[in-house]
Amino acid sequence: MSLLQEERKIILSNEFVDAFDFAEVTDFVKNASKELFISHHFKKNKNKKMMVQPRGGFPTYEKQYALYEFFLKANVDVLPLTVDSNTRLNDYATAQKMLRLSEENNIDMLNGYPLVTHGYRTTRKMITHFDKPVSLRHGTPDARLLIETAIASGIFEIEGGPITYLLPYSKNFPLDKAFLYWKYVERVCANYSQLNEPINRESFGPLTATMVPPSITIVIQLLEMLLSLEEGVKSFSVSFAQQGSMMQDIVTGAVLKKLARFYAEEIGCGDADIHLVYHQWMGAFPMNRDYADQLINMSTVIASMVGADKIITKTCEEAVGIPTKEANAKTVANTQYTLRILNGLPSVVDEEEEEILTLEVKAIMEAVFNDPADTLWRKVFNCIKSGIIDVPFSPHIINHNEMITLRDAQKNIRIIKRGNVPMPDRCYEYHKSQCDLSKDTTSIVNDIIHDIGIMQ
Amino acid sequence: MSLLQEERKIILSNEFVDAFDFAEVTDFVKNASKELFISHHFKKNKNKKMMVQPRGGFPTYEKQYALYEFFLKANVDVLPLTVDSNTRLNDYATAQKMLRLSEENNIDMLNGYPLVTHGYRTTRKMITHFDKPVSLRHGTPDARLLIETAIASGIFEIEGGPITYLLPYSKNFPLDKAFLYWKYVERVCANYSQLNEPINRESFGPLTATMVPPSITIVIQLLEMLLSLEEGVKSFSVSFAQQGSMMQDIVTGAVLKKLARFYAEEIGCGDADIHLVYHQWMGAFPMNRDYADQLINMSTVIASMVGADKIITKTCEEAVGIPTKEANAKTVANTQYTLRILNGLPSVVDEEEEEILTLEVKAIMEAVFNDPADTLWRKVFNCIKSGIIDVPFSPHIINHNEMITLRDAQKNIRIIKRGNVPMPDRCYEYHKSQCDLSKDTTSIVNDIIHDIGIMQ
Amino acid sequence: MKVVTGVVGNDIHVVANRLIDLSLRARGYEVFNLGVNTYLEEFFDAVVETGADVLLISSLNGEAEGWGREVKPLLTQYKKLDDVVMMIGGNLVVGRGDPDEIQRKYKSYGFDLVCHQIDLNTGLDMLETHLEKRTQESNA
Amino acid sequence: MKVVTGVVGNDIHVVANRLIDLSLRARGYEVFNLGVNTYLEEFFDAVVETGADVLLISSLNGEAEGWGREVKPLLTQYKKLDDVVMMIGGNLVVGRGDPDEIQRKYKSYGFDLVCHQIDLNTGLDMLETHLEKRTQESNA
Ligand code: B12
Ligand code: B12
Repeated sequence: MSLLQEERKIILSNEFVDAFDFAEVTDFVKNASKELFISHHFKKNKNKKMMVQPRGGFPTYEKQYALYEFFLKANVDVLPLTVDSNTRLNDYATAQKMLRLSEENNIDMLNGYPLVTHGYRTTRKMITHFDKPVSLRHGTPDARLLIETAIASGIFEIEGGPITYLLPYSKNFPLDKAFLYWKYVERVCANYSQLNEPINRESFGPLTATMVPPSITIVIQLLEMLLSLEEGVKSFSVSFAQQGSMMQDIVTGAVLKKLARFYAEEIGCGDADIHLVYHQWMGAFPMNRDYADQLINMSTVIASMVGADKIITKTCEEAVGIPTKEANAKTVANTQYTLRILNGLPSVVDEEEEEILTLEVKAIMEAVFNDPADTLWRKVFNCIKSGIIDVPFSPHIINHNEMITLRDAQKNIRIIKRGNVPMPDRCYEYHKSQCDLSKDTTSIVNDIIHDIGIMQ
Repeated sequence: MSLLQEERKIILSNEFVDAFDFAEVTDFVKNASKELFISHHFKKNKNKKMMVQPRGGFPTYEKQYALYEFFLKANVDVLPLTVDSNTRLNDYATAQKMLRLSEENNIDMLNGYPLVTHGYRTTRKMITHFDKPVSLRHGTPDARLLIETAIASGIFEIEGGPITYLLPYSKNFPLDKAFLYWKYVERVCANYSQLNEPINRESFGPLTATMVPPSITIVIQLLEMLLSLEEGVKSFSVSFAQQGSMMQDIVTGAVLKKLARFYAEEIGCGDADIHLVYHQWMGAFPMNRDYADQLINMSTVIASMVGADKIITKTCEEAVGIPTKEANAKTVANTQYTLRILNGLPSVVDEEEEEILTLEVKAIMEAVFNDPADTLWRKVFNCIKSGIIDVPFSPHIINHNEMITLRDAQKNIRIIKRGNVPMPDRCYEYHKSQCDLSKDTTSIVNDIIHDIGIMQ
Repeated sequence: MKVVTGVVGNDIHVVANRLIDLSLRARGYEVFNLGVNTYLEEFFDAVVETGADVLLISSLNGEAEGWGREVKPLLTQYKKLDDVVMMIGGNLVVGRGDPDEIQRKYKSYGFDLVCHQIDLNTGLDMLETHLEKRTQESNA
Repeated sequence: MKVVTGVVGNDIHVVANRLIDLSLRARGYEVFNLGVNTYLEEFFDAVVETGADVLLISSLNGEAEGWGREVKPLLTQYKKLDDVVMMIGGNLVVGRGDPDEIQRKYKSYGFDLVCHQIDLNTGLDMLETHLEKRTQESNA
């Protein structure tokens, strides 16, 4: 038995897992409906209709089922399965307790679907019933058991990654462990991918959703993609969220697409399918629901300009609290309508910005590759630790927090302090030249505060 | 006394006008607040913030006043004054009767503000109180008395024109008379323009809002502009409405701007200020209010891509019935919010489309100029009569109705039958090459029906 | 089957009228389209003149109610119009309105089929059902 | 004036925390920022250690209520914390909630100032007013 298989056995012999039947699951995946595989939809989607995926997860089976029915009526393309935070922290005992309470008292005691607790036999019924691709959204550093359960349930798209699900979501979880746990996930996905259509992996590009410059986002997207393809994954989605400037989004999308292809080929994985996912604005939302709707609509227009393959939606209740299923379904219907009526899009290229951004990304990537460690994940680990990769507003202790970003007049995010990030001087000077840095420190701090609340 | 002044005296000695005091009105305009002149705002608007103007008019003074208060709270830039349909048809007696009934019974018996009935002394109080530029929206072929009253009230922007307020709005009103009545309007506007800031004239580019190709829209905009500048008007807005394809809107805006400047200079009126106004989608709206809101938001984004100086808004109630003041104010607030958060717009140029469209417009303009008649208005009259200018879906008997338009895959409006319109062959072939004309007639008719309902 | 159609009053919304023309022809009717801006007398005169079976009136701009009230008084001046199917559709009130209330009101004005904000094809299907039922009744 | 601040529980929403840090300093406070993911004990320990006058807790992700209930039981284990101004702000409930009800509830948990979905500057103004009033009272 391979080492991986031994590890899998240990992971799956968890007291909260009800007898994992490897052979049965293999068989299920082998014969599963193509409709369940988003990788299949990406392939056959010839006229390039952008797929629409909302967010959402409820504790009980019944509520999750009802949510899906709602989404279907709104003409959804990809269903979400958002996992509760106890399961994310591998606290299956609490998840079990809270699920019981939720079922008995008919109130939600969990902020998502406790997938491990429900188990794959139950969950699979729901997934195969709806026969739509489902995307797993979690935020778990150690997602090994979760991903096994997900795939056994018929969930063939797995979001996250060792960097993107850690730096924005955690303060103390050890980064090196996250890399190892995700390596397991990649390999399991790669193995299952040989049985039918490939399992799609998706990175979480929004990161902290706050003032992250495109170069950092792209570098992290590329690295998580490489770590995944290295292990044999054949279908991968890079992603990012609306940044505040239409032009910067268009440039980011273009450079991300080009470089993803470029680096995939560099490591000999040119045969993998790579897709682009766009998140509607993930930062601070306006309290006014009408305004929030405007923002969401504008996100959809920009996603179309960017040419994304899939869009992940927000709701008008974002600033207020956990969105209702009605608000969620409304966004899906609105987004589909907008995509239907939005036509005659020009194709836009900004060569100067693309060149600058490409230079930045390549310089950082080179620094990562030049790290003396033996494996890619260790190189990346070292680079995050040393601030070669630095994510603004990350709460994680390992993050450097030395980089400072600001918006220029066009609301492009510019780097005005590069910290340890090896940005070429030419790019750095360009960034700074776009901003008015003659102001005093107080004014610049006020500008930063203003820039965070840009959409409000 | 000049001929014009004699005509003015006759017009203003109307039994429904309460002693028009020429000297007092002249004095009022001379000393009026600059804030009331949209031409002044256009000039000082250095950072190019698009001005937002809603639609709306109520019968009584109190309701109109309340509407304005509402608009102000929503941060409006330009107030509308929409006139009721009796006044539009010069039926002042009915307007008076219905206004009395509206005031006595507190229900609206008119679909707009009966400006002539209220008179300039009353109306001026409201206009000067709010001290915002007001735009007169009517649809009147004989607007002579109306415009005198408007300017005396402090309304310094007059929408309309002999073609754009006739071909979409009337079946039988004689076109030649419309030209003469509007000549009077232009001259009165020109005269008042010498006293203070110029009075702004605005053409109504949306026409029938149904499948009108950009070349026809632009030709009519240019001709109404020339007829106005000829008479001495110094500030003019050309306009058009969202057409269904972002690219076609951008190209239309670019060509319209360029050619307006070009032809103004040709007739020696290069000193006039020319502005571009964009109407949010004016065609058939979706019944679903949420969808209508998406459409409206998208219109705002496209207006920004087009680089319009002013946007005229619609509401989510468009398909349902006359919009409430709440719906109207909501659109204003939403549009302002969208303009605030929409940043980093790329500048887009489609040279091929611009070239084709320019050729078309110039060819039609040349045909108009080559008409043997002595004055421009008579040339235009003859060209409409002979179908050199042909407006799809015009209800007017004089219109040719020979041109047939269709949407291509990108939803650009294309001309598949040119009728008598002197479209250069090269352009005509280009248009047809964009459409699939191999279909049978029934399919093409079905396509036309589909294209009318494109936003639903 | 002959149909007289048009848009009533000072209403100049012509788009639906063009589509109605096309759709009626496609369904095999002989169409006499008076276009927009047509007054009630003109409609009735045309029905008499052509011997039409159906009178299909559109109203889009909110004027319908004013004209609806005039129908009965005017009809008394015409003979032999009892068998004509009278149909009206479009936006039959100013602003919003209760669909049932609108139905009731326009039936009382003398219309057999009332299609407030009802899609054209649905309306024409209703017309066909109505005509079939009438034929069956007169055959029975 | 010394302030201990941070985000309570497993909450990792760090943005407001960074701004609070900046704003408090700009207003002249001496700030001890424990950052996100801070448990109640850590807050109280820090207050004791620094001799802070104000404890300003943020909660954004909906966890606040669970922690709020623990405040009083835990406080009994600490001495000399009676004079500390206790303040909490952010999103104090999951989903929507009635502002008055929220005020009442958190006051009963032991907070002097409760700022549910209240803007930071408004909240800090409230803090200043509160501190001034207290000084006046103790002077009187
Ligand atoms: C385009 C348009 C215009 C164009 C018209 C160009 C032209 N000559 O046709 C312009 C800009 C000139 C215009 C002017 C006016 N308009 Co207008 N216009 C519209 C708009 C946006 C679309 C109409 C359209 O073409 N729809 C496409 C066709 C295919 O759909 P339809 O007309 O609704 O018809 C469908 C059904 O009703 C049905 N149908 C129609 N008749 C019948 C009959 C039967 C028997 C059946 C079964 C079905 C049926 O068939 C069609 C297909 O399903 C509508 C709002 C909307 N619907 O989005 C307002 C609207 C109709 N207009 C309105 C008004 C008030 C006006 C004006 C009076 C005032 C103004 N705003 O300036 C003027 C003056 C017109 C006049 N004298 O009548 C109002 C009417 C209000 C009401 N009823 O309560 C509307 C609803 C807008 C609004 N919310 O204020 N308009
Ligand atoms: C950005 C963001 C994220 C980022 C966070 C990155 C980071 N590390 O900071 C990411 C994407 C990682 C994230 C993750 C999650 N998030 Co989040 N997130 C947001 C979002 C969009 C903006 C938050 C923000 O930065 N605002 C900008 C700052 C400046 O504003 P603020 O935090 O509201 O603070 C202001 C005031 O509250 C006030 N304030 C704050 N504290 C105090 C204290 C006092 C005393 C005073 C006076 C004032 C005050 O000051 C600030 C300025 O005025 C909000 C929704 C929104 N508001 O639009 C959701 C939101 C806060 N998140 C939410 C949730 C549920 C989560 C998750 C648990 C689940 C998920 N969706 O994945 C995770 C996990 C987080 C965890 N373990 O805690 C919910 C909370 C629900 C609730 N309370 O009912 C929200 C409201 C979204 C929603 N509607 O579902 N999130």
